[in-house]
Order: sequence, then C-alpha cells, then structure tokens
Amino acid sequence: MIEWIVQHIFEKYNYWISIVLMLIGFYAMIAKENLLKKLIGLSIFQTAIFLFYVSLSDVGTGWGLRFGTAPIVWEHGIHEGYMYVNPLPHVLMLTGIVVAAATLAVALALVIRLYEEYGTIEEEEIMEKEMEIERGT
Amino acid sequence: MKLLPIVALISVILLGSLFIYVVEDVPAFGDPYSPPNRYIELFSIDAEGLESNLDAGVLPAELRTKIEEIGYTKENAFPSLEEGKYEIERKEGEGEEGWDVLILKGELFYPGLEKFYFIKEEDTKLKVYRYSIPVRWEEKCEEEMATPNMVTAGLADYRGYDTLGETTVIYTAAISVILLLRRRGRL
Amino acid sequence: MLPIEQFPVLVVAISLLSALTILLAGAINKKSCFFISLATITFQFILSLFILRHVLTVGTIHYWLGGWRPPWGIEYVVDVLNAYVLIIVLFLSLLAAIYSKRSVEHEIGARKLPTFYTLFQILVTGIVGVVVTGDMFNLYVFLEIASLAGYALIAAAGGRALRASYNYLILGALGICFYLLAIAFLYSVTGTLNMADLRVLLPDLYANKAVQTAFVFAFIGLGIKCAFFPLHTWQPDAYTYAPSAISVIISTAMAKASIYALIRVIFSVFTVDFITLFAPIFKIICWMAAIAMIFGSIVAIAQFDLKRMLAYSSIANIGYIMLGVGLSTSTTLGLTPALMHILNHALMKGCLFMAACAFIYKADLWDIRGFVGLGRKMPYTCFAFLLAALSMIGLPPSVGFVTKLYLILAALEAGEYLFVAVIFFSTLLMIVYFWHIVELMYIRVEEGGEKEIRVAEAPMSMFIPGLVLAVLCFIVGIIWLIGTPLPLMDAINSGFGLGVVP
Amino acid sequence: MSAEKKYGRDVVIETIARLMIPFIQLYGLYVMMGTEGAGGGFQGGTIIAASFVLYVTAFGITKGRSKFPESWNAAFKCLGLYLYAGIGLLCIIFSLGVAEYLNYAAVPLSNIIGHADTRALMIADVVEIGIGMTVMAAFVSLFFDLAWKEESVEEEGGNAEE
Repeated sequence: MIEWIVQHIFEKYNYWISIVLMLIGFYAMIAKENLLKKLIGLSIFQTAIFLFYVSLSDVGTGWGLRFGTAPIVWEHGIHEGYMYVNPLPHVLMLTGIVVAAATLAVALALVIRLYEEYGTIEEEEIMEKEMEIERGT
Repeated sequence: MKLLPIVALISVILLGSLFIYVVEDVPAFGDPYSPPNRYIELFSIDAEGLESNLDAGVLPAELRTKIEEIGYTKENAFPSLEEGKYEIERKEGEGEEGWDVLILKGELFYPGLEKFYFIKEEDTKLKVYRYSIPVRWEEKCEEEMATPNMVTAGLADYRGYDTLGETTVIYTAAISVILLLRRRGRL
Repeated sequence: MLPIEQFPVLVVAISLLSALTILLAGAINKKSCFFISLATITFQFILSLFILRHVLTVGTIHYWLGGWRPPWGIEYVVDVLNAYVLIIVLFLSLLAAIYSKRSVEHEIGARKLPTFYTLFQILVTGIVGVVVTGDMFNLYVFLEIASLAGYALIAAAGGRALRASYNYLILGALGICFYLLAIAFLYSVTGTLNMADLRVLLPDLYANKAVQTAFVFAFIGLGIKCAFFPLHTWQPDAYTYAPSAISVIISTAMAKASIYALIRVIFSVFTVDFITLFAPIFKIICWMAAIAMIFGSIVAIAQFDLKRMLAYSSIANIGYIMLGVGLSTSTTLGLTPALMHILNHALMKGCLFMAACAFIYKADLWDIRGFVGLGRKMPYTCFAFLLAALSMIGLPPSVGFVTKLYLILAALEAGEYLFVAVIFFSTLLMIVYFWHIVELMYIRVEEGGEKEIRVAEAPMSMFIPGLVLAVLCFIVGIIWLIGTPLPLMDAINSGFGLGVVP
Repeated sequence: MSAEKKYGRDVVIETIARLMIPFIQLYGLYVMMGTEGAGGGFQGGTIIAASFVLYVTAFGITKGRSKFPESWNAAFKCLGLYLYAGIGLLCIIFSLGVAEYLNYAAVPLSNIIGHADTRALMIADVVEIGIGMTVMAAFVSLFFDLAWKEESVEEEGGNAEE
C-alpha cells in the first residue's frame, strides 16, 4: 500500500495537481449558474490540461540528481547533470494557450451581448426573461 | 434541490475515478526515458548472435521483417529498410549501450542520415525502440534551421502548420468579437 | 503543372487566404464578399473532385507539411474516406454559400457582411482542415477554428441565438478539452501524435489503462461535437436560432466533419481490435443510437417551430449514423450504412433547412400551424421540401430509403431484430411529423380570408440550391441502389479491417 | 472632451506611460525576433499589444483609438496571416510544385545562403513577424471591442467587466 502511494502519488504529483485543478474547473463549468463563473471554470480546466502536458516534458528528478533546462542549444554545451526538456509539449501548449485565449475572448463577447440583451448574467434569470418575451409575443 | 450541482458532482466523481484508474500507467514525473521524451519500445527478439551482424553494420532480416510486420512500411509513408538506405552505429553511453539505426531522410532539401530506431541488448534479448520526436529535434535543429531554440524551431518549422492554424484561431476570435460587438466603422 | 498531391493543402490554404481577402475587400466593397467566397468554395470543390479521382486511381495521398517526415512533422493523409467526406462537405458549403446571398442581408444586416463572410470562409477552412488531416493535434486545431467561427456565426443572429451559442461554446469547449486530454494520454504513453504512427504503436499498448482512458475521453469529446444522444443538449437551440445559411452549413457540413473525426479516431487510431477486446462499446453505441432515434423523433413531433423540429430530427438521424457505426463489426456490410447516411442525411437535412429558412425569410413563418396552403404560394420551395420529406420518410428510391434498407439488412445480418423494429418505429414517427406539414401545405383548405398568407416564391438563390438537393436525394438514391459507389465503401471498410464477420 | 475632464488627467501616470511605452514596444520587438533566446511571435505580439493597453489606461480610449485606427488594425491582422500563409504558398510556387507547403528551404534565397540559413531567416524575420503582427492587432482589437461600448462614450477607461 505504502509502496503504491509512493509510486503513484508522490512520484506523480504533477498528475494529481493537474487532476485536482481539472475537477475544480469541471465542477464550476457544470454547476455554476453565473455565466462568468462558468468561463472561469473553463479557464481552470484548460489550464490544468496545459499543466499536465507541460509536466510530461520534464526530465528533472526533483531531488537534485538531474535537472531539466530550457531546450535552447548553447554554444558552450550543456552543464553537467542537466538535460534539455522535451520541446514538443511546449510547442503544443503554446498553440493550446492561444486557442484557450481565443475561446475566452469569444465567450466574453457573448456574455457582454447577453448582458446588453437581458441585463443580467445569471442563467436562470436569462431563461426567465426569455420565457417572458416568448409569452409576451 | 437544484439538479445541476448534483449532475456536476456525479460527473466529477466519475471523472475522478477514471483518473484514479489511469494513474498506474501514466509515466512517472521527470523520467527522461519515457516515451514522450526519449523512445518507445516496439518489440523484443531473441539475440542469437545477431549482435555480430549489428556490429558489422547489417540489419538482420528478422528485425527488418518484424519492423515491417508491425506496420512501419513504405505504404504508410514510413522509411523503408532496404539495403543501402540505413546505417548502424554502435552507441556507448551511460545506461544506453546499443546500436542506433540511422536511416536516410526522405526530406527534399536535407538528404542525410537520422536516428530512427534504437536497438538495445538486455540479457539474451534484443529490444528495439523507436526514437521520439524531441530526439530528432535536439539533434538536427541546429543543422537544419540554424536556430538554437528548439521551441521556436518546432513552433515555426517542424510543426509550423499548427502555428498557422493557431494564428488563424486568434484572427478568428478578433473577427468574431468585431461581428458580435462592434457597431461602428467600416467592418 | 502542380502535382495533385499538393491539392489537399491547397484546399485549406486557398480558403484561408481568401478569408483574409474577403475582410479587406469587404472594407472597400461589401458586395464583393459573397462573390469571393463563392468563387473560392467553387474552386475548392473542383480541387476536391481532382483529389477523389487521384485517390481512386493512384492511391492514398501522403503529404508531409513543411517537408518533414511523419513522426517528426505534420502529415496530411487523404484516403477514400477523406476524399468522400471532403466532397460532401464542400458541396454542401457551396450550396450554403449560394443560399446565404439573400438571407444574410435580411437577417444580419448589410453592414456586417465582410465579417460574416470572413467567418463563413474560416468555418469552411476549419471543416476542410479537419477532414484532410492525418495528425491528432492538427485535427484539434482545425476543429477549434471551425468551432470558434461557428459560435460567432450562430450568435450573429442576436436575441435567443446568444444563449444558444453560449451553451454551444461551453459544451463545445468542454468536448474539445476532453479530446485534448485524450491526446495527452496517448502522447504520454506513445510519444507521437501522428494517426498512422499511433495505429502502429497502439496494439502493444491496448491493455494500457491510459490508452483506454484516452479512448473514453476522445469518444465523449467528439461525441459532444457531433451531438450524439445524451450529449446533444446544445444542438436544438443552436440549430433553431442560428441565421439560415449557418443552420444549413452547421447541420450538414460541420456535423458531418465531426462525425468523420469520430469515425476516424475510433476506427483508424483505436482500431476495431482494441474496441472489441478492451472497450466493448459498440453495443452501448447501438442502444444509445436506438434511444436517440426514438427520442429525437418523439420530441420532434411535439414541436411547432419547424427549425427546432428539424434539429430534433437531426438528433434522430445522428442516431441512424451511429447505429451504422455500432453494427459495423458484426456484419459484412461494415461501415457502409453509416457512411451512406453521412451523405444522405447531409442532402436531406440541407434541403429541409433551406426550405424552412426560406419560409422564415419570405413570410416570417416559423410556426408549422401557419403553413396552411403554402404549397400554392411558394411552389418550388414547397416542392423541394416535399421531396426531401418523402426521402426522409423513406420513399423508394430516395436516399432515406437506401439508408433504412441497408441498416435493416445490417441489423438482420447481425441478428439484432430489435433494431429493425426501432428503425420501423422511428420511420412511423417520421411519417407522423412530416406528413403533418405536407398535409398543411398541400391538402388542408384555407379557412377564412384574413388568415390567408400573402407570400410569393422565395428568390432564385434560395430555392435553386434546395431544389438541387431535393433532386439529388432521388438521383443519389438510385445511384446507391445501382451500386456504383459500393466498391468505394468496401475499400474504406477493408482499410479499417471491417466487412468481414469474425 | 467632457469625458476627459470627468476622469481627469494625471501628469504622473501620463509621463510614466510616455516613458515606458517605447521600451515595452522595443522589448516586444526583441522578443518577437530573437530566435536565440526564449520568445516568439506570440509573446512579442502580446507584449506590444500590452503597450497599447497601457496607453489606453493612461490617455483614455478615444485617444488610443486614434493612435491605432480600425482600418490599420484590420490591415495588420490580415497582413500578418498573409505573410505566413503566403510564404507557404510561395514555397510551392517557387519550387514549381515540388516542395511542400511551408517548406521554407524552397525559397530561392536558399541558393545563395544555404537551406539552413534560409530557414532561420524565414522563421525569425518573416513567420514570427507575421504571427506577431496578427497577434498584436488581434489583441488590440479584442481589447478595444471588449472594453468600449459605442452608445456611452462616458464609460471610458476599459470597463470590460459588466
């Protein structure tokens, strides 16, 4: 049991941290009624996935035996005990971050329009007002 | 009682149990030899004196047929292992003794050899690995694009098409917000 | 002369460049936007025909973007399935573009034309990019491009479309995040992003829990994007309140591209072997599809809003496609019914949405109860609607009949007699709701002078595409029945290792 | 100009902003073009866009708008992507259909300075600048559109949160 905990919890703490963040974001996305809070949840969720990706690229042990360093080839060569981290997840996540920012921008624009239209950003109130409009016409 | 928080909690519990289920097979944090960072094992085969072949720079027929069997064939746009299109190099290093199979690049402007497979001897078995993406990037980045920064090289060249898509995404977002919010000007 | 291998990337790149041009040209002359967009999509469509011919005669196209060999760089792979879906998608986009000419000015306002058409073109770019790519992450990027443009275009109608679009955005972003997570798990155990490479590497790792979880996430994520039954909640609102041309393109091209992505990930990355051994999901897919077929049809009967009714009918039809997917392993027909219905549903639903939006455009008629006597007022549009509705019900030799025939054959072969009953039952329900409309249009006599609606025929650019689709419903049905494209389907099936009963 | 009176103008803020903005933009350009160190088009473009945000917070949005008008903004956005996607297309055209899309080594320059240097040049000076231009213009336009409502000019100062 202790071995399992050490092997799968302490040695993979990157995974657990990103999962906890992911679940927080996911809960906020589904459960919150406020449109902005949903977006905050979405952002947390996406960022947690980015963290997971980036942590996959690490090559350091964290106990000081081996360190990862930025993947930039240096003319003097690399220091003793250092290794380049994996550049691919960084590349992917630069894309991912921009995509997340773009999604957020469009979502914020939608929220602004919704606020102009209904005067509120609570989902229930918006639905009530929609019903009122429907009954009115 | 509200429905949404309950649905959310149930899905969070489901997702959480899925994540706990998967933890045993997620690579350990900071493992430099994990599949994303170094290489992935394809198969292992009995050694049976194949080492001498490898030392002589010839890929044994068993290995070649096995590699083609699992799907690395020319039809799938992977390099073929015909005679004269590869070289084998003995590799000595900490923890990594074996043979690199260098394969002729198929690229238009850079003919030359690149690391593709890695064969390692363990007990009486030969284990065949395929190198992962960062190995190639680290090795060839300086030669192919005279750029020391691998992230930039990967972003703008090796996976440049993703970056084009990503720039399009931010452009799309800007146009979307103009469509939704702007009420003046020419657009 | 350009080699045809270049065409898949040109289809995407020219579309993107044209989107930029539309914005700049639109700032000078707003009328030019439509024509640039139309010309580009026509050109893309011609290119896609060349691609199909090349794929059929020469073989699969492998294209290394930037010149880097597959595991290191991005690869475009165009095989028969890609080329087939590419043509469907571009043809429907072309018709939607023609259709948009009059409706957009009416619904969105002439001032927004440049941004609208820029986003429209970017939507087409994204859809096409999804269809031709052979790289998991590239698929994510292009799916996101298409989705972002889609969110904004749906919301462009204003009013209730805003909340529909917001819901679509939240669920769509969630789905895409799940897909991204699936890529993360796959990447963490294989170290590659290329689909062909994953297909080679995964068989050794099928027992790996990360791979199984990746499958679950990819399935749920892409399932949300294509509105598969329990994950469909965003879909009716989005289809109902979107602008007309966008309803057409999203319900046909976008939905089909998502389903293509799902099929590609299920069958090409995680092969049939994996699913039968480790994720016995086909049975569940069949059941969910059956529920979707009945649920969609029953809810559609209860609707008075024609577009909303069509949206629920779409859910039922996604159920048909997924039933084809679910039955694919247990019959010799393989994926054929599902692939057929991708084309068939695109034709029928495109035509129905075009007709429905023409009613709204001309007479502000969204309520079915107001359709009395419409058949004489708008003869061409109503005729197109009638043909597509008959095809939907399954009148031989229409495309709807062909789908149902093949699905029933597949279900009989698999020994799943219950699904045959489900197909018949959902057909009955379809007859109920489509017959109701047809009756109102043609048979019901107008009562009273003041209720009479004064409408003329919709403009040419709006009923011609609908008529083309309606006629195609029957022509394509006959072609399916003759069996000319069946070797094509068999090629796709054998590529996936399907079509052979174990 | 009633809005400016209402909010007042702060000499300290304006002077500091005046001092800082050129340096921020210079730094943005450095980050954008320096392939030697960390950085790239996105980061550089975002930093330059941030300098505009600083300008708007210091001088008000009306003035900020006039510094970077919409027509320029749209042109920048398109031009950046034109550069990037166009270079890809040029690679096909220059090589007469032999080289792939975005294969920068096919640009004729490579006959003179070699393939690797051509790639380096293309990455650092064309592609990254293209990305940077698009990202900069896109973020500035996002900021202006999200922060400013046309109906009420009084609500200056970047209230995006309503």
